[in-house]
Amino acid sequence: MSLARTTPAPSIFSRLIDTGAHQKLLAFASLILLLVGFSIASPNFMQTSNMIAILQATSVNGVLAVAATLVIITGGIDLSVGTLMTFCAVIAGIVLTNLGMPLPLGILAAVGTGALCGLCSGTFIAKMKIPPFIATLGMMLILKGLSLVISGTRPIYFNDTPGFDQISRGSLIGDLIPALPIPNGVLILFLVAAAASYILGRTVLGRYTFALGSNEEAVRLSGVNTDRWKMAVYALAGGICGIAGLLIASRLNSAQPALGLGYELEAIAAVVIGGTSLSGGRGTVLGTLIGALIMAVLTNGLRVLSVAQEWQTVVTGAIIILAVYADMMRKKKA
Amino acid sequence: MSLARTTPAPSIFSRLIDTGAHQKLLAFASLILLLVGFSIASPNFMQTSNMIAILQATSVNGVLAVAATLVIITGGIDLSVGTLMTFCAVIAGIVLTNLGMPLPLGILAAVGTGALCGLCSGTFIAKMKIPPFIATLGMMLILKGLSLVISGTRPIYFNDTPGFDQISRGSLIGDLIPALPIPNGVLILFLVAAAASYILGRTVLGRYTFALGSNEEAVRLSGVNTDRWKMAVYALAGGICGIAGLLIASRLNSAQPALGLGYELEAIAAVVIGGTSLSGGRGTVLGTLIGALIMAVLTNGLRVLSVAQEWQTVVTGAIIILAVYADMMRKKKA
Amino acid sequence: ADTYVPLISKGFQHQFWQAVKAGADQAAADLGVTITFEGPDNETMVDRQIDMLSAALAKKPTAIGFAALDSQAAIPLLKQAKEAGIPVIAFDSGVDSDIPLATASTDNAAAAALAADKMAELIGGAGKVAVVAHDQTSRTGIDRRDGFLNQIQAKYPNIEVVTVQYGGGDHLKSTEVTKAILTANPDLKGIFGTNEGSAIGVVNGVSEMGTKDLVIIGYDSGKAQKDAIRSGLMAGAITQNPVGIGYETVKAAVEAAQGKQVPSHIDTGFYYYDNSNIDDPKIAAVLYD
Amino acid sequence: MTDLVRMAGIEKRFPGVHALRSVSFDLRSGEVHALMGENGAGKSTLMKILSGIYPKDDGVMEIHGEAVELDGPKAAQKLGIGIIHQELSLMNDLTVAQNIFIGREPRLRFGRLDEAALNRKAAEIFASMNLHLDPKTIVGELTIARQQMVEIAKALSHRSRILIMDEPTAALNDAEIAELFTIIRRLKADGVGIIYISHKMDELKRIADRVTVMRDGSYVGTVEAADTPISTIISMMVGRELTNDVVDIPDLSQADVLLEVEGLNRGREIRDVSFSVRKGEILGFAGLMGAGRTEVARAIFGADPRESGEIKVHGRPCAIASPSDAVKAGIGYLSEDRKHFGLATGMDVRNNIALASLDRFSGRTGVLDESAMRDTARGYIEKLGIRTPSDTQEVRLLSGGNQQKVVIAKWLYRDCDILIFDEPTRGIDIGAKSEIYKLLKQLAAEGRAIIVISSELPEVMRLSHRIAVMCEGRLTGILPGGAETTQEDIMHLATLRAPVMQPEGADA
Ligand SMILES: Nc1ncnc2c1ncn2[C@@H]1O[C@H](COP(=O)(O)OP(=O)(O)OP(=O)(O)O)[C@@H](O)[C@H]1O
Ligand SMILES: Nc1ncnc2c1ncn2[C@@H]1O[C@H](COP(=O)(O)OP(=O)(O)OP(=O)(O)O)[C@@H](O)[C@H]1O
Ligand SMILES: [Mg+2]
Ligand SMILES: [Mg+2]
Repeated sequence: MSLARTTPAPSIFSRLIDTGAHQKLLAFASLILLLVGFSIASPNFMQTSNMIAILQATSVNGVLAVAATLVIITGGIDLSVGTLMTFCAVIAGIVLTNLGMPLPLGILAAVGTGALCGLCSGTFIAKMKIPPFIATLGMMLILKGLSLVISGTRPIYFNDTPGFDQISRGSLIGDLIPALPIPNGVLILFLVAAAASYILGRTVLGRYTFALGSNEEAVRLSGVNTDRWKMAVYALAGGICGIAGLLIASRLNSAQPALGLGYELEAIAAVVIGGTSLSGGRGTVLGTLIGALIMAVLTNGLRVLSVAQEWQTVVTGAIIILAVYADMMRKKKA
Repeated sequence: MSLARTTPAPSIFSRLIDTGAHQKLLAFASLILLLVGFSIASPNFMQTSNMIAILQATSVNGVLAVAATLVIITGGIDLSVGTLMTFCAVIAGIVLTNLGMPLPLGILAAVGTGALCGLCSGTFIAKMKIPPFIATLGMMLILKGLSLVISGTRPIYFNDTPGFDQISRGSLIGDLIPALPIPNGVLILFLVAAAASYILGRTVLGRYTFALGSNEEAVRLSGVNTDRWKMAVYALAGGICGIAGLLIASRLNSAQPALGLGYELEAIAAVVIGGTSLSGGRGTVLGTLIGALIMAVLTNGLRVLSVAQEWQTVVTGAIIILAVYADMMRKKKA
Repeated sequence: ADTYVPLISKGFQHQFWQAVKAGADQAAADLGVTITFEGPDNETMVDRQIDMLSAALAKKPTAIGFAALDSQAAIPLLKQAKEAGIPVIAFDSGVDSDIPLATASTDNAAAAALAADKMAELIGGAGKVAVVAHDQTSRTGIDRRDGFLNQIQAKYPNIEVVTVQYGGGDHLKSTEVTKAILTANPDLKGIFGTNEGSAIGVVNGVSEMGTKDLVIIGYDSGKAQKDAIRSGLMAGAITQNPVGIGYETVKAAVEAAQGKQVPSHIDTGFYYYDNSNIDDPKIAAVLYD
Repeated sequence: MTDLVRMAGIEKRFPGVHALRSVSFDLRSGEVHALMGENGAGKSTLMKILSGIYPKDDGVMEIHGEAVELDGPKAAQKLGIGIIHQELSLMNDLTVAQNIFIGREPRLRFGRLDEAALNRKAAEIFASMNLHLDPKTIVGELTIARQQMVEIAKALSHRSRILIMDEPTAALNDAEIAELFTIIRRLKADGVGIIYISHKMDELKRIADRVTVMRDGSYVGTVEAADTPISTIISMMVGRELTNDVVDIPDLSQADVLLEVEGLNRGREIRDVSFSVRKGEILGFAGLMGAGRTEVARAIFGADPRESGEIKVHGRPCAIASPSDAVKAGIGYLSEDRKHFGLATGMDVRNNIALASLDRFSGRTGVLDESAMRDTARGYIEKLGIRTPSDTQEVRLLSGGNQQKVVIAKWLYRDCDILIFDEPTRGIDIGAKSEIYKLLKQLAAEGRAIIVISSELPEVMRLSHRIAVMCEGRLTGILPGGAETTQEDIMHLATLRAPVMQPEGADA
């Protein structure tokens, strides 16, 4: 008992937010390092417009990565985030353009479809005991095909829905503070991240998300209906993918049914670069955001430097390894 | 847990060979089911030439899946199998076509390069403690870029190396038994699988592969140099990817430097469909072979039935989930 | 038995390939034959295309239409088709072999050279331009990129192509690529996007960055690209005749199967279109939404 | 007798914990040196330093008279130091033989394994231990007790000169313990030095030559086992005397029956088990290893499916298909395997205590009341004396006994009407044990029904109002608690293999 007061002990919540930030300071440092490096290498890099371009480029992948974070903390994996995003975008297109419904209904449809599909994956995993990799791989293929089927393999344009492109491209902040023309897409990313962080840190659902990843059997034997909570996590992640679908559709002012494959690996990479362990039980949304930013800065910077495409790939691979290595070194020291 | 006790416990070895075959009987059954189903649905499906086309289509993915199996049994993952395959093919192209060396040297170069790159990934993972997902994701990108760099983004053709295309396309068996024109590529797949199975079941390396995936810390505490063995497994897997590189290069009579992305997911899918757990410690090469065959039969069968391409994707996703579900049900009963 | 012609294409989901499919479907309806249309997810998957070709052969077709990702890789299967007496018609790009009886395609290099000429004309023969290409290794990607670059180099010494970057034909990636190019080159005069996805990405990137007075030349059509041309965001674009390619391929395949003589090369042509001629019936006929 | 080990001035700090403060210890050849102390005293940490798993922060260490610095487990192994870890560290997917010889597999040429020799050698070791175990069994399919035997076999196979046993008997029953002691005596005769850690005081007299006591990471003293009374050792450990109360059995004939189990069946593990527990009653479950007590508990709790049988709570039939149904019906189950089934080891103490009761800390919005959770956790840390730097320490960093206390706290807080405790005092020190006994009695006095499964007969006899005995999946009898039942009565029923015996007086 006397020991109890020797160290100030962070709670789960403060671990997520305060010390989370504290802990990530060095992952953050490698982000800063990249930013500084590119600024020196190219005078064009560090402009407001380019910084906003980078944030904008983070928005879709960032939202997907937040969804993936939730699932990965439970010890699962979600390969369907990319095609689910597309599927939700297509659904929004059908509802808004083909059926001519009002905008809020389209938004609801996209997010609802996402949650429903997530619930499906969750059911496969929790009830049918299919390994998450397979269940979400199957969903990835099913959704990819269905997007093509219901759209008739054609993009659906949102020209008849005025304001739809403002979801991602408009700037509420810019309207208030003209010097800070941060697009709504980025705002939405931060809102989604904050909400996810809150859910993870403060709610029962969040606590079970961590507990499931830590020791599912122990949670079950504590009398918790683990199946239900797991399904809830996948549904929540699916709903977030629905938001990503709205973001990408709004940016392209169209639902492109063939898009989305390959986005899952990028999202998972952002999560893991952000320090979340693939074996579950630990992770932070803030880390994921930084991970997604590292990827976006890297891609943008190399392009601004006009590095040849093939070398861009090589350098990206090497820097991802180095960034995570630096993080490992730091953790070892701490 | 409690259910497990009722079954007689097979040894690792018998698990791989005897009961392995026994256990897989039902995964095998869903393969048979697919074959029968397609045969009834289309008279064109069950032709010798189509069966051989299926086997041929399995060969490259099968060899990659065998490599992935080894890594997955250690509890790791290898996302670089596809681009490593391509990289090895390109190296073979450089050695044989650009440098004009004799065939055996080209083969050696491809397999050696694969093993070396695998060793690199292994070193990142074992020595630098980088999570396998990130280390091999980084390698995937690095190798993808390097393939383009060293090939000058152009395919390298093997027209000057007579006999190169025979590696995969020729048929030693067919020369002996004309009624059975099984291409060498398929023969090589089976040889690789047999060798991997032998290594897993009968050698020290195989023992540590399972042990690492089961409880790495316990192995380390037993005084085993776990780092070294882990690196060896990744190197072996890399060498096998080199063989896959030779197979695909021979099949296409060229090294296509842009190929390879996306192959990793298919390989991992075959492994998981084959019953190997992504959390490590258990798995069989035989299962992986059946997994790869299920995927190939499915793809081919749907094409032969002229199912619309978007529906092919949907059906593939659904059947993958169902096949694994059937396997789960069976295991539960047993 | 029924006349059955499978078409193995280079892609499936892109609107260009869907337009080819539409043309093929039209021909099939006109001629009373059955077709199927398949292609791999992206243009790097050479071996997957080979698998598709062998599945198509298993169906004992009357004739085959084939757009080779790599012309050499498919030769053994094409030989197999020849031995089985199945005529092969190449489309989109040729096959280095004498097996295909006819090739229905666009001269991509010449089309891209036309884009270069238009670009030069619109920026006044001098200044910096960039290329957002869809692929670094595929035949169409290489031909369009090099057709453009070679023409600029040969004829317009005062124009500098500052960078060629690749967005994989993905709308979103091409958008980000464009924005990075604009950041690095504030004084850019024009961008050439080498396929529909790239061209739309360029338009998106330019409008998101708010850049004015930039000459954008696109490739292929599609609703978004047509809208951009009408609104003046895009100066103009090259269009091929994908519907024609699909139609001619099926037609040639059917004729070849009936033992008729088919022309060895069917050039389906290409056009430059802009705000002035976009509604011209001749142009409108080759555009797709 | 020569000194095999001499450790002096050993220091070890973990973040927030000063685990060892200038500890001394020595071991002679041919002796059994018991290391005693409360949970978290630092016993396991000291032994991990001796076996090269943790580096020491300060101090000197001599092995065979020479000063050494160990840089890993391999170095310790080379010096002839073997260890049986407190927490099982086996590879569950490998066979028993493969586990025992990991790193030392008999090999043929070219790295091939000699599986036949491997199994033969394992079988020889089992024979020398009088253990009936197929070397080809997969370890994950064994019960903890058997896994513990495998750990022992593994340590023996090293033929170490210095053998550390960290709570080897925590999961063993009396017969197995006797077997282990025979082995220890044989090793002693060969001049092996054995360090023996246990919380079972009775074992001291039976096996130990000397006893070293630690408290709060400090060295307290070393005494001769033969001429030191147990009470002295206990007071050295806990710093006070403990009173030993006897069970007094309340008259419960008028009390309501809380739990009724009728005709419970599953395969060969559970065969027609029926019994009932009344409000305020403590029902003990005795039996040999593998008798099926854990299986019965898990089946009642819905953790495993059952083939037939009815469970009535408060006299009403209750459809229990999952643990969450059971908890809703007011049944709690503390598992015997805390690591796999009891704890989310990556989470902190606070959350593990709250794990079964998060609904009580959240309103309808699902937002958690973190400060209430903290207060609850701190309350139990105080009440059970859980040794932890704070309530936000990750549970995996606690000592084994303190982890067990965390699981107990979880179920105490959940406050079920019916509580099933499976080996509740496994790995718990003598002081805390009597605290837990007091708690169980108090829970019963408050009107709950308690089932205690224990492999320690003295524990069963000291706690139970009635004692149910199982053998091979059958309930072979229910004996009254108190002085009238002897160990022999229980052992008779526990080995009663004939199926003719009907469980008597399920309602007695
Ligand atoms: N890796 C670690 N990190 C932080 N603290 C630790 C670590 N290992 C042990 N401790 C702490 O060191 C103290 C001593 O632990 P140790 O495991 O040696 O106790 P013990 O005497 O073996 O107790 P028990 O009888 O419960 O097994 C405990 O307070 C424990 O919480
Ligand atoms: N190694 C084993 N292999 C197969 N079956 C076993 C094994 N060990 C135990 N069993 C079976 O499991 C059943 C019950 O075991 P259980 O663990 O429930 O017993 P228990 O009385 O709780 O003993 P313990 O003291 O070990 O916890 C018995 O039917 C027994 O035959
Ligand atoms: Mg201990
Ligand atoms: Mg038990």
